[in-house]
Amino acid sequence: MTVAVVILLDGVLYAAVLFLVAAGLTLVYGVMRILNIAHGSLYALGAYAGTSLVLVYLKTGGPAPLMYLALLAGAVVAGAIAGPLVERLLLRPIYGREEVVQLLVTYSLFLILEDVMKLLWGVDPYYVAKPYAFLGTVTIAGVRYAWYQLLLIAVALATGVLVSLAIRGTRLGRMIVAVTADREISATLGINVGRVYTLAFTAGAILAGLGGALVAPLISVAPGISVEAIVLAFAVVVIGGLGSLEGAALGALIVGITRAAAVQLFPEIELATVYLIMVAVLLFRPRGLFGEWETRRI
Amino acid sequence: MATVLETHGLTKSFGGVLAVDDVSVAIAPGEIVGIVGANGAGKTTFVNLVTGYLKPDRGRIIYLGRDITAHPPREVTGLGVARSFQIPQIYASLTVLENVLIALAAREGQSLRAWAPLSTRVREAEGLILLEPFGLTEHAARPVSELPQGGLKLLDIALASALMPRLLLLDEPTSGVSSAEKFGVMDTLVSILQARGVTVIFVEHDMDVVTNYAGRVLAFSEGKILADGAPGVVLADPAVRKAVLGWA
Amino acid sequence: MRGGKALPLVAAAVFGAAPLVLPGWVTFLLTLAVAKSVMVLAIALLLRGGLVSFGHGMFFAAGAYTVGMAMKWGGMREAVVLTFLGVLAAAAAAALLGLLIARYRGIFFAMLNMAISMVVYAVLLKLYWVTGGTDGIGIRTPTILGVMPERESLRLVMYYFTLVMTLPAFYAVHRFWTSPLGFALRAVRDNEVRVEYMGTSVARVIYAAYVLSGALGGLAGILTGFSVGHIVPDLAYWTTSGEFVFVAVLGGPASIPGPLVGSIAFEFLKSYAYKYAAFTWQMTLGVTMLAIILFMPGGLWTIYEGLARQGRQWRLSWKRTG
Amino acid sequence: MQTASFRTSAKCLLALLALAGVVGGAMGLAGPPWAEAQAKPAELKIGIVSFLSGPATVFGVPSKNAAEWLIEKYNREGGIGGVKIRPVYADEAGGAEKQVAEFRRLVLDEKVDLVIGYISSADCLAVAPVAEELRKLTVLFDCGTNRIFEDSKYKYVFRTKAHQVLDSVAAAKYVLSVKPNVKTIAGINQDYAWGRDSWESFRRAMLKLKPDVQVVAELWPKLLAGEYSAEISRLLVAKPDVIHSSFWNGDIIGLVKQGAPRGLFSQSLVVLTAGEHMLQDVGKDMPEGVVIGARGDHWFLHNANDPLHKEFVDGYRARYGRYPIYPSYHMYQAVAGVKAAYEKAMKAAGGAWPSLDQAIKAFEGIEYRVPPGRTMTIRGDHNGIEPAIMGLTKHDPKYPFAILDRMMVFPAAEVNPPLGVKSNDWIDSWKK
Repeated sequence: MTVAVVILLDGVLYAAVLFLVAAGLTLVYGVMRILNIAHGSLYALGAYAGTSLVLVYLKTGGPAPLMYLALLAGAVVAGAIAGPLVERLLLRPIYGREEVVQLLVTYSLFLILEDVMKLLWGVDPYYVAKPYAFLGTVTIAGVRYAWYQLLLIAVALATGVLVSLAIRGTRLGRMIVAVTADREISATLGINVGRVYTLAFTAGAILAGLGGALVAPLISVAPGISVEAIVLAFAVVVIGGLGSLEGAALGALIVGITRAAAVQLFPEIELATVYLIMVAVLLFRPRGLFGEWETRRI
Repeated sequence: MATVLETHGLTKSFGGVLAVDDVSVAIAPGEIVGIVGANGAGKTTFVNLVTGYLKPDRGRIIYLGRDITAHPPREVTGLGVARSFQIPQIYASLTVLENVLIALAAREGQSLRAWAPLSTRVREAEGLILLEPFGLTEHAARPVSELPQGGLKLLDIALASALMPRLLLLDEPTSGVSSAEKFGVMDTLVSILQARGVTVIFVEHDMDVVTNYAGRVLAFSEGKILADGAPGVVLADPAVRKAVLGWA
Repeated sequence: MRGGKALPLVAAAVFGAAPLVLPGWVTFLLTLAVAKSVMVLAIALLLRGGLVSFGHGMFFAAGAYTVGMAMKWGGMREAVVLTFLGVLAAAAAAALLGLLIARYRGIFFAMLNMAISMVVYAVLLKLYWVTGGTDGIGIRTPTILGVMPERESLRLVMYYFTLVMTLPAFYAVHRFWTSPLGFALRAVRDNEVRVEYMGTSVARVIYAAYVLSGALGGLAGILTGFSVGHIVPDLAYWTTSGEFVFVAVLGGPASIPGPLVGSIAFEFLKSYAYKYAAFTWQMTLGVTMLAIILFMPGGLWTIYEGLARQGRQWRLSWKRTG
Repeated sequence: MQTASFRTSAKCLLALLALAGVVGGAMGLAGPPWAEAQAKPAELKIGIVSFLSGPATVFGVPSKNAAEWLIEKYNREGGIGGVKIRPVYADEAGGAEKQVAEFRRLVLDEKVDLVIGYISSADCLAVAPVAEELRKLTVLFDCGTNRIFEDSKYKYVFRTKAHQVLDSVAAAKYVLSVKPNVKTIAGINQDYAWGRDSWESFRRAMLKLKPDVQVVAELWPKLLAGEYSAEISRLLVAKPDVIHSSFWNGDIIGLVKQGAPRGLFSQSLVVLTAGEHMLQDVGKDMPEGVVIGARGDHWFLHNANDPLHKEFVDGYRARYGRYPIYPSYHMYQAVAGVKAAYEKAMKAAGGAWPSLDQAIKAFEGIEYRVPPGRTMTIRGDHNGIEPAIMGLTKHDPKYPFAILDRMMVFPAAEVNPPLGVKSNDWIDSWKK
């Protein structure tokens, strides 16, 4: 019984982290049909920015609870700066080019951002444990959890709900939906497609950054975290179906719970669980659980 | 009488709109059939259904007595059905001749050969002969990207005819071709195809082309066949004229 | 045009003579570059079909590890047999994975390869009692046709072995490009719909190219393994594959020598970059790649072709005036 | 059409080769790599390789610092028999293949006289055969794998430290002394060779020393995973008496950060065999009562009054603002070992500069003094043996981080297998 509860809880916890990382990737793909290999780098950027800001803030000796604001602010600022910059300078010239070219461009961006972060933050790892420990712990099913972990679940849920509400309920959201459905027609309807793309990409970058910043208090932020993040995010998104937010949520849950079960029951296979699920899903549903085939007009 | 193509109750809708609605038609060997109709009447959808690009919601497609309903294009092509496209579907990064050579190799079933060269003397000669009626011989060595729009259209048809099909579907073969060339090309093409005994179905907007070359006309309107018969009769029908041309 | 037939021979002579004049460590780098150029060739092959693989390192690893295991557990030492075995294994792996992957294009093709190569990476780590885990496997000096090279001439022998093994790969790809299948692959990139409407299966074309490309990747892995003398799971890590994609773009995928040019240029650049630009090396790669994609889609090779064209024109005008 | 492009290709190859030729020529035509100078050289050029980028920088930079500090000290004191040392630093990042190429470059292009380096076991294993091929004295200073000298014999390769078994065996012995009634153990180790080998030795040693011990969980998160929520839950559910972990770098910090608030370190006795290196990083967040290993007897407060040790700790601290950590000590042992071997060889040769063979002969079985003021022994198998230190973390107002309490020093003979015996065979042969 305890084990079942722990698996479920750990699974959802991990799913929350995965979802935060994957949501931006799937959003950007959904709107722009571009798979951003540099998404992991934006995640790392958020982690660095959030951590640095918290460290700076803690030095000022201000009230501790406000450090969470610093954490989030770091991520949002990083995403809000990097997003438009990347979209305007790098992605705009390649809309309409082959997918392969777009992939190569985002891969170039990944390479560039890796070193930009090294130049800005060096190679020494950054740690900030306080946001994790500060909220205290709670015992569930005899196992102690940090409140921060539960907070992550709430944040992931809120993010998912807010993003999908924003897409369904706001004017901008409807424009995004229109552009996703048909770029040319949207343009003729007077929608500023360029602006929608900038906004969508920036939103994706901020989501990536938030993911990084929120995970940062658990880990040590160092070069290399982006390389892992992109593969993981991609796997989650593919399981759910590229471009689908619900898919990303479901994919994250499946992966999270399976991994938690693996850790409790068969720790040997933990390393490969994500990829095994992905391959299994793709064998039966080549476009993922929520994915759709596109037919070209001829 | 044996038919080349039959459709029975062919139906296809997109998001609730019926693009092709219960179309049944039979086409005999050697017939040259023109399809006319306003934009959105279901002509191209019909071609897409017959050649397997789309799967019908209902109905059957019989080719030479064999049910090919929902067979993918590759299989349908393998059985001897070829088509051209409204928007030319060609290999834009290759030369005109290379485009045709690929079609020839495909017809020979040699597409997956990885060691022998594509360009052999025999194949090149055949390719040049194939390009002749389309006036493309002199452009053979040029990259396709340098061809004018009309040239692309003709190459698209050349690729289809290079497959030596028994049934050829042409989707607006003369749109984009200059009116000076139009009839010359159609003359040569139709006479070659007739000599080979190829059955032809072509979608066309130019009524003069239809009148000149079709032995039979299908008029499509809102997914249904409005009229079916000799060009003189069908095109004179006021209902057809209203539906197709927008005036009686 | 001018003595075209003699040139490959001259090139062969130059490559043949290179290690006799070059210092030892340069010869080593050249060996590596030549070995890896086969991998770049494999990536370029797919690129020309409009496909990019961010996981081709797995075939590199498949070839290398087949050799490593055959040596470690099978006690085999003969380079020619091992090479054959390794290529076979890599091709078999590609033939198996191709069944799943040949269904995909674009993003999916790229990223699925990436994900599967990460599984391969995980497996190589996991089965550490077989594969040595991250410690890897040492590849001992092989015999070549039964002869064990002397320590003093080892590098030279490995260089020539690599060169000789690379030639058939390049020749095969050259044949491939002029064959119906090679053209079909380019046709797939241009227009899949038309390919299917010619009765040719796009999936089969891609499958065939994938298997060939996997076999080439395996060969590259084997040759690299022999010359480095040690193999590690990192070969299958996706960033390794990414580097190869970079080199393919750098050299220009559309020509046969492009991969070789790119590979040699890259290997030498890299050996200095680590020393002088440790923190800006990846950035340099990224910027270079962007510049090539946006301004010079043909890669380095176009520079040569441009120069060659200009040369011909000069010669022509000179003839005319003179 | 296509054949033409193949022909033109040849032209390019020509151009390229010409280029390679020019480049190669400019780099200087090397003589045979095995030529030896017998006369006293102007300087001794040492290639020093450690991680200067990537996640293992946490080890690489402290070791480079130690090399820098020590070589400057030696040069101030007259070098080795009057010959000054000139270090050439290189980055270990980039993988085994890159290191093989880099090693060749150091030897053949930079023409270093010997190489000290390598933190990663894979790099050690990859470079050792090349060192043999090029006949270049190579001193491995930090990598831990026992495979290197247990699986192969090398003439030119030495390692001036003990291998991984020492940490695991010392940890097992220490655990039994502070918690003799241990019933259940669990392991959380990175899923790669170092983690696997460390756990295997620890588990074997524990079962040998206390056969009724039960293993209740073996967890293998991947290297650099960073996030261990599920693993910590598993350990909290399993409630083992002792948890063994050979984590290092960001991973160990992640484990401490995530585990401490959740009570992992108060529930079980946690053993961090490589923990010494991160104490200064984690600072006051480090829980007390955690077993810390130092991969040897490398602890700045151990034998702190020994003049050699004091000089090192004070000098290092003054220059780099931190206390030396175990990779710094390992580097010290390597550089000092080279100096000792050359001096011993010179003495044997009557003051003449030794040949490579003489230096190697001197290196085998050498004993020399290193911090914390003890004798370092390099045995006939070219591998060093060291004592080990274990202790429990405790906060002390004098330091901004946890220091070791209840320290125990295990003599080298107790934690290293006898010469010629493989590690696991040695553990299995224990009588108890």
